[in-house]
Amino acid sequence: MTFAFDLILCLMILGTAAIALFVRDALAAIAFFIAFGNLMGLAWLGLDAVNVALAEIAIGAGVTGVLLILARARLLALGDAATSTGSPLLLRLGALAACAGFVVLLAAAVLSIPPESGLDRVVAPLMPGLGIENRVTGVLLAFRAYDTLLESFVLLGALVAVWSLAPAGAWPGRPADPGMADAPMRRVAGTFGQLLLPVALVMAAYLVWAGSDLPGGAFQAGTVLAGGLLVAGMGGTIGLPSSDQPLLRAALVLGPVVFLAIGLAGVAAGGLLVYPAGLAKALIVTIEYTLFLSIGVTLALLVAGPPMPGASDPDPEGKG
Amino acid sequence: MSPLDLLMAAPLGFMAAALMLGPSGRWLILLAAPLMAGLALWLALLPPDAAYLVGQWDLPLGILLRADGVARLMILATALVIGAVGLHALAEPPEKPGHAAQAETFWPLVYLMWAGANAGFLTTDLFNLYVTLEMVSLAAVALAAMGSLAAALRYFMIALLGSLAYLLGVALTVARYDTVDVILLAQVAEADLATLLALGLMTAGLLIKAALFPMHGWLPPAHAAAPAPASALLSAIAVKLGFVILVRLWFEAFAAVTGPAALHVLGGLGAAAVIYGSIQAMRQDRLKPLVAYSTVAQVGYLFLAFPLVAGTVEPSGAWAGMTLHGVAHMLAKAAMFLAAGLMLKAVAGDRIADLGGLAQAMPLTVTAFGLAVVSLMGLPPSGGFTAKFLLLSAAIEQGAFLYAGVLVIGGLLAAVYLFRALSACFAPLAGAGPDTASRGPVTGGVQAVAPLALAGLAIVMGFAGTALVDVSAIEAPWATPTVIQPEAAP
Amino acid sequence: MDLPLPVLLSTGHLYAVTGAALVGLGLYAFITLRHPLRQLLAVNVVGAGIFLILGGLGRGPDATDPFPQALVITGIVVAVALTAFGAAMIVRQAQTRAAAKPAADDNENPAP
Amino acid sequence: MMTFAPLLLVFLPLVAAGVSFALPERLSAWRNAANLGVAFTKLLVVAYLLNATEAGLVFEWRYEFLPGHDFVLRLDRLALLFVTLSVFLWLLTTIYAIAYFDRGPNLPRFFGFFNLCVLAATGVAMSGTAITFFLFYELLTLATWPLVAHKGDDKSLRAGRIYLSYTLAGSVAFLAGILWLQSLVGAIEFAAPPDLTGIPALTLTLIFILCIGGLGVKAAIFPLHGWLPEAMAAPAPVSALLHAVAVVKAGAFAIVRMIYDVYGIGTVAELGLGVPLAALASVTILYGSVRALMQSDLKKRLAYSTVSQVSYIILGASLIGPYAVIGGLVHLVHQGIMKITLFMCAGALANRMGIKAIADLDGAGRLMPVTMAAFSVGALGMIGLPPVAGFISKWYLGIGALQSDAAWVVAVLAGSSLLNAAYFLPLLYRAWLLPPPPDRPAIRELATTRDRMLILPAAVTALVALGAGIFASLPFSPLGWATLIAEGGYLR
Amino acid sequence: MSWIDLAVLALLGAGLAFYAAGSLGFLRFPDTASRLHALTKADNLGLGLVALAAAIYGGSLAVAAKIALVWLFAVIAAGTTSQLLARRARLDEARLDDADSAPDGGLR
Repeated sequence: MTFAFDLILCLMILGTAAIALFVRDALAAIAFFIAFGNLMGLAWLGLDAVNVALAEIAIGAGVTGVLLILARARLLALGDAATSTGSPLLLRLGALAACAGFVVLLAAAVLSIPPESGLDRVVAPLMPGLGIENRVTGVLLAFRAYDTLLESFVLLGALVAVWSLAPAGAWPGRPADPGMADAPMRRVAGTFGQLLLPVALVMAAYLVWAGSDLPGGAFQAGTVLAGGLLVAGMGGTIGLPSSDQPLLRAALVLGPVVFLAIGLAGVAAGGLLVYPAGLAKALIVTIEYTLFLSIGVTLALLVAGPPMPGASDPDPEGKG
Repeated sequence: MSPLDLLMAAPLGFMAAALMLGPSGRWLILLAAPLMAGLALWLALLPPDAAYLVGQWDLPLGILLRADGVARLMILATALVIGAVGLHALAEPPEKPGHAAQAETFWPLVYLMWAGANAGFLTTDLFNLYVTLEMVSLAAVALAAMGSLAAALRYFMIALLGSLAYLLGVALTVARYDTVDVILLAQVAEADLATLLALGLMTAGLLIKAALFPMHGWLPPAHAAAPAPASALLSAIAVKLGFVILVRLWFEAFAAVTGPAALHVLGGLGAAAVIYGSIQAMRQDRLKPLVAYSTVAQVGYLFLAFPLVAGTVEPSGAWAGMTLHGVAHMLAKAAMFLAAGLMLKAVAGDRIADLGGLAQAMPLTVTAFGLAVVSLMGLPPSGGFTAKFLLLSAAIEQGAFLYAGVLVIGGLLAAVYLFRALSACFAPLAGAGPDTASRGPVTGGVQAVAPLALAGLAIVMGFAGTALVDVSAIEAPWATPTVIQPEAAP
Repeated sequence: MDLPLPVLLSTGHLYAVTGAALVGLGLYAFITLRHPLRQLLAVNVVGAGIFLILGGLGRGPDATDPFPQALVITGIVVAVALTAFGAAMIVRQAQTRAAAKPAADDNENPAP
Repeated sequence: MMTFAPLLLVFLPLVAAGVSFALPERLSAWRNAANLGVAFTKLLVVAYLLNATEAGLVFEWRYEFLPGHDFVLRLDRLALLFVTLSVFLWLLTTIYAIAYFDRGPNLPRFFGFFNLCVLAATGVAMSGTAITFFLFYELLTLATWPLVAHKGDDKSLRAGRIYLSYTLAGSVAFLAGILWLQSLVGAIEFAAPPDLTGIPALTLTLIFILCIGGLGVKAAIFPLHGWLPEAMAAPAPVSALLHAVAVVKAGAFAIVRMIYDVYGIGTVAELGLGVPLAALASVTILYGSVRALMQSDLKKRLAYSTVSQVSYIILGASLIGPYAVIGGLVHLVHQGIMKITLFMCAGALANRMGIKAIADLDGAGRLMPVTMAAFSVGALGMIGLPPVAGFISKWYLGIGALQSDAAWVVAVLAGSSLLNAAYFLPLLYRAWLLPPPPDRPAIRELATTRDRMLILPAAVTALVALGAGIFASLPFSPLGWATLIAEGGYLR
Repeated sequence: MSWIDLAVLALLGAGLAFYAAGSLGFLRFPDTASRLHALTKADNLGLGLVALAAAIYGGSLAVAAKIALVWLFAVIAAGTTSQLLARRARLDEARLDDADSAPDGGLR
């Protein structure tokens, strides 16, 4: 892509960001934030970072967007419109000066660093040993697998943290139903959900598989799964699970635990997270599949929020 | 197997297990506490050059885990603190109904914090530190939210800002040096704009996490409002990881870049924190805010030590003083929060004036509180004394009389506010006439054991000074070069 | 497109500087906005800016460094986890406050 | 036994402290037995050590508690002097305290901390390095705080607060002083005085002021004495212990150590620090006496008397002459014995007859003749009348002053003796010569075991005070021992 | 410039034109229903044309199949959301008629 395209894209990113931040109405702000996230995805494409582009659009724009919309709706139901209220002029001026100065400093620092893909040269020769092609996956699940392992537990921990907010008497229970209140709307969304959920599963599975060699991976795939689950949940295709369902808990911890177990099993081969020669790809794919499932369920429940009192299952067929 | 990985893996395993077991997951602490203490002890006794690369991937790409003196001491103290706090929480009588969610989720969060803290103390990788920092912060905010949602939200927002500042610094470092490993950075770091900005950003972010004055604003409300076990963990563990990362940055990765002026800024902030925190603590009428402000003051000492460590040719004394202060504060402050929790529960109030008669009613708990007071004030024999003694020696040796003065005055101010709380326990029961016996023993002694053990350990530290100083010097950045000397990026 | 700009500013730098501007923009919003949900949004913009700096400065002549890419993916996941927790806290706080208020019109939805 | 005995001496009280803390109130008999047993055992150990030390042996035990800083317990003659005094008086005070409290509240706590105080005082005496000294000195501060605040009423808590503020401030000044000195000369061992040559006189003077200022708080040197009268809120056994032996003496003892074992008399003389210190001590002596005269409360009067008397020790140490040193050291013992007598008597009077103010003393001698007799011996000794021990101290101090060409000190001594007489003789007059108020019921002084335990310790100390004066020339008398110390080291 | 390029260009141009028309309608039409009318019809057609262009440009059947799938799901998603939006708009109007209460979050 040409430089002009990049430049316009960057300006649009800044524009959407500014609107998302400063527009009065919260819904508009979130809408522009989602647009901003999608443009960010394009920017990552512009940087030839397709893995990140997928993650940014799916997680940064998609999941975060849904999250914010849901939060805004729940606030609105309580009479809080989450409009941006102005702060004192003096504060704004001071902040403006400080932030402008900071940006100049930061930009100067950024410009003083020549862009280069220094570590690509380190990564490339190591890839054949792993048997996979996607270097980002290689970094995520081999060279820096330790980060990823801890991160999978951060995600799990975030869900536990969200659950810890459950109000008195709601535990163990289901999150507030994110579904449509209006029955016909619910039917429409439900039909879509029924259609989308299997497709999302297939697509997510493909993304994981492709992630070894092509852009994709557990996180992107998990997001797709979460999206499918959420849409299905909104339409009532599936009921939201109670937080104490053993099956649910198992699904949540499966990925991180398998990852941890494989990591520890590596000790037999020489140390934490060491993959025995030849087994690397198999192990990575195993980790990715279990992780993707857990991430999908975790993200969906993160969006749904803590268990709430009286959140009964409108469609008691249980969760798939 | 090595304790370096098990110390991270075991708590994560317990976290998953606690989630699977649901309400009965609380019993896991009976297994976890001794196991983790054993692992931490094993780590402390490893040969000095204990370190390895995760997955055998070499630097600059891979992640190095290293058991240096700071990590050994911090992890041991963490194991003791979380173990004791966990057992204390296990003995907690069933909470008010309706708090079942908190009672159950408390445990996975504690294990997450445990894993994050251990992993963070061990790693030398700045990005890996970011992830562990988030593990600890996430758990910390969630634990704080069990007390006051508003305070936790404030904590959350400011901690998020801190995380981002740190992350931005890491981003600049990656871009500039193509590595985020502390040991490699120590070899290549130069004092250019990007590096200085990166260091400044990371420092600012971590100072928020470590709650150094004037970035401490979130701490007192959050720590004071949380339930006692949560407060104990917040004050003991959560602020320490930020401090340890700062040590890694300032004395190792960017030791060549940092100038004395910058170190004195940190030292000055530390000194200001000591004075400010103490004065604020003196002004509190309620017990838990007093203890929380004492944390603000005590964190100050950690940073007051920075210029002292840098100021000598042979910094083992100041270095040990800094490290041991962190450890002693962990033990004593956790003990103090647990004891304070028991005391406040017994009197069903939260003011210092409510504490009258407790010295008779719950002597063990008050003793624990008193021992914690001794260590926090830096009176001998205690870990707090050993640390402050080393720092004061270093300050006087260097002629840093300002810091020496702050160390001395800080101890006196601590005496003023801590003894105020302690002597309130000796006062007769407020408004209840001469019959002090009416306030019978309130809780079973079981729960008092945890603060008593922790405070006792803080005291015992005072007798093991030489051994602790030796441990703190293991693989210290100023000592002989580290054993692992990976090649720099091609 | 034969503007001299690419000479002055490589693609990587362009995105990195955009990231820097996003950081500043988000920071300003974080300071001046009062509502926690909007602050959360601002934090996400700052995060995106940081990621863009990482990506932009990892942009080589023919490829983008996979190392910062992996860091960014990790960062995005951490960010969404924290955002979810933050949003849940904000909603719970509003609910607690609403419950604490003397509720006159509990079941009615308030006017916009 | 050689290295074991000093350790035993220091750490035996831990046993009694542990037992006291652990046993519930209903097992108080066991607690009392443990306390008395330990105190008695210590006395035996001291007797053994006295014998061995007199033969010239020096015990030492060291442990590196921080790199470069040794924890050293060392038993030289000066240490043994203080140890003997404290161990002996502690046994009596324990007996007295058991009777005094009988069945009060919080006794496990009291006896626990009481024993910790013994431990700290013994440790103070036996410290071989400045740091070790500081450790025990602080422990003493801490362990006495719960004793001062024991009653838990507002007055006691206030007294505890004031006590802590003064002593902690003093401690840190002292700590800063010795750390400063250590940064210049390395670890300070009392057995081997550091080489101070080459250090600027100003620095040395500043350090001296820091150290003496810090220690002077506990020694209650004017104007740092403010905590002592306040601490009268404590129960009588505590007052006896704090004012006769533990705290004030620890301060005075440390000042002696500073002058003789750290700086050395040569350096102190060279820097010209002796005379100002002697002048300050003189001011304190007179000030304390005048204030004592103004008190109407018996214990307060005794407290100000202590302020005055402790400075005799410092006066003796700062005069830097053989006789003055002997006078100061022997007064360390004599004043302890006499003052504890007075406090125990005051406590007994308050305990049995509710006498607290001086005006209530009328006729006390008729009702409690043994108590008042002991009190009289103590009071006369304080004034310095022969043959009570106090005379010996003042005699040696006077000669020492003349030796050191400080004749003005003799005037101070004389003036102080006059003031002492002025505030003690009226008490004796009231007690012996005035009739008791008609509404005061007659009591039998030594009716029960408890009464005997309350009153006889004071009688014993009074007899000892008398004996120390009469038999001053025997080798194991305080004077003999002080002479031995002075000859052994301080008059090189 | 080959025929294929020309075809791609033409399809792209036509698609963008439809998009532009749809956006114009979205901005100019008075109420929700007519705005949706403009958006869905014009944009779906625009998307189809652009997708077709992309498929031809991609040059392989596999790519074309993928793009077709993308198009299909986009159309289904657009259809569903328009349905929901329209229903929602009607509900809101009904409530406004009641003049009692205001739009409540369709998402609770």
